Amino acid sequence: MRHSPRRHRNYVAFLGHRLSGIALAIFLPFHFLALGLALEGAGSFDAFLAFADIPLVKMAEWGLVVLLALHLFFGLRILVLEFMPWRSDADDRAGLIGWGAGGALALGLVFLLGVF
Amino acid sequence: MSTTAETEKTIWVHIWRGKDEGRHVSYEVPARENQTVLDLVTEVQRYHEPALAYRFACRVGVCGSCAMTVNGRPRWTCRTHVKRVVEGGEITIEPLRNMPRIKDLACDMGEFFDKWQKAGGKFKGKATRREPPMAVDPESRERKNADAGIECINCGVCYAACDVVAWNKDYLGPAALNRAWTLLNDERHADHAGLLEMATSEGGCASCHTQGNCMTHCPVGISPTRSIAGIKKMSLVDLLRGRAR
Amino acid sequence: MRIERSKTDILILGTGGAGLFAALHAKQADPDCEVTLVAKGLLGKSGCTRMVQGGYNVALGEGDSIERHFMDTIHGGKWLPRQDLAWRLCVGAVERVRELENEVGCFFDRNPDGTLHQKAFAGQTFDRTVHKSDLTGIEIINRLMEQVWNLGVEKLEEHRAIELIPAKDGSGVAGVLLIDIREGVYRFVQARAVLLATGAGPTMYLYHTPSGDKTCDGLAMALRYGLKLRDMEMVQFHPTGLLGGLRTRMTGTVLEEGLRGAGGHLLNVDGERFMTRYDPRGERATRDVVSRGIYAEMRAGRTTPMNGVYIKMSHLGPENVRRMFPGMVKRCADSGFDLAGGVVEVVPTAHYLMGGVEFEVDASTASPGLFAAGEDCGGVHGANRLGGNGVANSTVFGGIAGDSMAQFVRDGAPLRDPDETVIDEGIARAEVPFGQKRGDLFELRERLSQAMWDDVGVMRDAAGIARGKAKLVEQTDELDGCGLPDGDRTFNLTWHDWLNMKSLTMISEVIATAAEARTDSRGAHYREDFPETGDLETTAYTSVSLQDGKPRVEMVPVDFSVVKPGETLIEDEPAGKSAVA
Amino acid sequence: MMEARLFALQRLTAMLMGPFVIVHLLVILYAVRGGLSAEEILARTTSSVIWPLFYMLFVVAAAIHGPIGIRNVLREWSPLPLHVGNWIAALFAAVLLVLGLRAVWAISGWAG
Ligand SMILES: Cc1cc2nc3c(=O)[nH]c(=O)nc-3n(C[C@H](O)[C@H](O)[C@H](O)COP(=O)(O)OP(=O)(O)OC[C@H]3O[C@@H](n4cnc5c(N)ncnc54)[C@H](O)[C@@H]3O)c2cc1C
Ligand code: HEM
Ligand code: SF4
Ligand code: F3S
Ligand code: FES
Repeated sequence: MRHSPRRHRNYVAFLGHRLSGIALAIFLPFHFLALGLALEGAGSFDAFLAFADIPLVKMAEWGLVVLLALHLFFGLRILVLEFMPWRSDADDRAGLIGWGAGGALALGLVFLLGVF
Repeated sequence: MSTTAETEKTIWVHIWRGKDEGRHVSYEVPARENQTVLDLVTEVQRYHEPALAYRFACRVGVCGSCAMTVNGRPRWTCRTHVKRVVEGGEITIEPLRNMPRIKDLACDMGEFFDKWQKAGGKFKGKATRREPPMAVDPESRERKNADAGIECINCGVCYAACDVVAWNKDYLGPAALNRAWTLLNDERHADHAGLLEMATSEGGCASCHTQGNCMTHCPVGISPTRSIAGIKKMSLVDLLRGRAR
Repeated sequence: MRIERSKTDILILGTGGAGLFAALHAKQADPDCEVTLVAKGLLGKSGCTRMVQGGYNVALGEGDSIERHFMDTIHGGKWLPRQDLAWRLCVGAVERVRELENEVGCFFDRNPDGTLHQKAFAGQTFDRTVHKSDLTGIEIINRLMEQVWNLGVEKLEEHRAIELIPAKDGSGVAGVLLIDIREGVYRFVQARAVLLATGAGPTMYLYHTPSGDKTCDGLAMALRYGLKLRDMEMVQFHPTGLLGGLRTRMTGTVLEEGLRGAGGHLLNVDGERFMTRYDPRGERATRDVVSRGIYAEMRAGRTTPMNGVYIKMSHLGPENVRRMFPGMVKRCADSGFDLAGGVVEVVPTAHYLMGGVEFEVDASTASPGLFAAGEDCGGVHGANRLGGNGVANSTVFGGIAGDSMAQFVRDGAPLRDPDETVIDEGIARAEVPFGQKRGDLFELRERLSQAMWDDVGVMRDAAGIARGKAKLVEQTDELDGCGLPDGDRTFNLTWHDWLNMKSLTMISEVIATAAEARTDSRGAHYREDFPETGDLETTAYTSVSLQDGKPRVEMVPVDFSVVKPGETLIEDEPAGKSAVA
Repeated sequence: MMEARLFALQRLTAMLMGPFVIVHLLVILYAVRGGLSAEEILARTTSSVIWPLFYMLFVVAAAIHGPIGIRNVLREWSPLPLHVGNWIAALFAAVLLVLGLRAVWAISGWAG
């Protein structure tokens, strides 16, 4: 039996939001740990930042920025749907999904431009 | 009646037979001009598989008895034209998802209706049969909110379409919460506080993640997504104001 | 044969407006009373109350009165209604609509000032039809279901009643024999009081509107049990049933009355607006007149490809049509037709049985403990039913039945010992098809519906009816010889189709018998050989009972207990806003 | 009531974090130009009491928001019973709070 009928934009937005949320949740403790290294003095923090300069690590960071932006935009979309008035029954503001995804990618691009 | 050219064409129908254990059985039935999916199933029952179990009543989309999974999507079958769903001359028909199966295409809707009650879907009036009906402004926002969701035929299509229902057995589901929302907007209802409590507790509106499968599939064009969002907002506002309705 | 047995105080057959209201009222009257609800389909989801589109007649408006509603009902029924029943209907409707709004929770449409909106419905002198858009039945039944779910009633869904079982000593009803459709087993439920509310339904006709689960089972059971059926020749045809072609379930379903009211045209295959030839009101004439007009065109061979006529709305502007009738336009579109911009093929379709079980104002019948309500009953509407009086009938008398049964039980009604031979016979009758040579049940069904359509349909005459009766006799025998594979009895719809046919052929014979006996034309019954309405003062109704297995008809004079032909209850005629349609 | 509270907390923290994340993202984009250095970061974060307060609020919000989300995910996507999910979420909240506040402490310069 085929699974649920998921091939539509709202579902894709849900998935994007959830997966980015999970990724952020996993990343956040490490992020805090890294910042916490500043405690041990600027030296080790710099060492960490040097590690962070490795391209692969850079790519991961890029990913996180995009994920954060994606989660932000899709999260805002949910807040709009939940707390702003609907103009009609079909008013699922699907446009926000495209804009959100596009916005996240654009931010990612700016990030890349800044880094390299 | 139909022309000979029409009756020569056929459609392959693959139907789930059995309960939880079972298999798809394929049947070749005549294709007709204005056939619905329910007609295909009927054709199979009448001429191929006398003991085939399925359910229908009204034939016009008001009773919500005939929903099945058609080519992977939940639909009302009495008003789904075959032409709209047929893929390469074939159609796969299965029971609805998220409900216990009885036999073949028939499901047990008991839990669906239990959850409807759990979400608070039952009117409690303030007046009796000895008084005239209460005046209600037909243009008020509340009345319009109620009207938008009230024509639910409890077909269970949204319930079958929603993934959260599949993932969380406590989730009350879109139809039940949609009903709760229409009641929350019914100024004649006597217990909005109790109702909101029911609709927001375990398995209530907070479990909905705005996936939108429900509104995408509701055959009568209701948007449970919108209704559930309405409950969420109401619950948040009430909590912030420290108020019970 | 395995048979499970249980007991209850009140057993209700059917979960339409009548059955659900009865359960509600019985439980309200006596919460300790055990109530068991039986539905052939799912609770509230089967039957026709849910399908009500137009709405609910009730004299609530300023300038309207119960007297006026009553007079409209009597005029519509051509002086054939039992007047105390019709009066009770009109009085009861007022209380019932308020109850539906205030206690059950139906959210009917409103006027700008907040009062209930009441719309015009054909054949009435006042706009008195309360509604929820054009899906009134969904609102009524959904709200009733919600109330009944948590009443603590026992629910036997997908259970089919096959026999009313009398007490061994003949003192009244002992219970009902059922088939548990899902399990494929027999069940006997013993009860102190039984309500027959299975909603009749003229689904023996080629084209018909009611839900598929309604096949006159209740009438057939009542007749076998020994009750009398009255007015059975009165079959209401709705003029505009959808045509979808061979073996489509959508065929026969109603396209709403409002289409004609709003100015829709009926055209024959030559594109001619033929209705003006039959009646000066054209398409806006009453249901029976328009149905006969269409039927006459069909018989004259001026029919569309699927054998009907066209309904055309597009001259009103497709946009307007879409706005005014969104539900109808969408339904036609789902079935592949363009109602707003094109033409749709329609045909008259059997809609409602005015006839049914003879019953009393308190919903009791001739047999102690056996009550009846709703479309299963005869006498309320007489020769024709006003649009909007159907759901009023089922909910008003359903509620009354609930009250009466609770009282009956409280007064010490006994659990009677069943007559086991009747149980055995009931089972034997249901077992007939098993073990016989496999037959073509659906070919038989098509022949039955064609015979009723051709010979005992929209227009009738002595020769046709006789022909029809002969076919029915033949088909009854054929059905008894039409076997089914004896295997899986669980949820075996073909077995139930066979049982449906059994009820339908029996009641078809009753309709034919009553139609033969009524040698005048009135209301829904039109005799080409007796086109005039007979003398009103000596109006008599047909009453059919079963004698030696054959329907026997008797003509019984109507008792004009409230008002006589030529008189009226309305003092200053006509008042208020008047509806035309 | 618990579900309604958790829901409200998650949405309120989301509303709070909306602007925070935007600011944070802009800062990141600005900061990463030409490579990161500890001095640069610390110079900014210790420059005013606003920044540490900002990050502190951010951390608290995230430590509420994230775990509530994880609780939902666990309930729906893992076979763990609800009470186990509750504990994991609570533990996760504690971890985030401790590590997060420690990080804010580190970059605030308040330690001396
Ligand atoms: C399309 C349509 C539109 C209509 N519109 C209007 C309108 O606008 N206004 C109006 O006043 N009337 C209207 N009517 C008529 C009205 O709906 C019915 O007359 C009325 O609702 C009948 O109610 P009931 O309770 O008697 O039966 P139903 O509501 O038909 O219920 C019958 C019940 O009995 C059950 N049953 C049947 N056989 C068995 C069995 N053997 N064993 C157990 N259970 C059984 C069924 O499953 C069902 O639950 C309309 C009818 C149709 C078909
Ligand atoms: C930019 C600010 C943020 C906004 C506007 C936001 C918004 C939201 C919203 C509205 C939800 C609820 C989704 C639902 O249940 O349907 C949610 C879920 C979630 N959020 Fe955030 N969030 C933000 C930041 C974060 C951060 C920083 C994290 C990392 C810890 C995070 C992790 C999660 C997780 C794990 C979920 C659960 C996902 C799910 O249930 O589908 N969020 N977020
Ligand atoms: S909301 Fe729509 S899909 Fe869901 S039960 Fe009601 S009618 Fe069916
Ligand atoms: S599909 Fe399910 S998640 Fe919510 S929006 Fe609809 S109920
Ligand atoms: S049969 Fe009633 S909705 Fe399809």
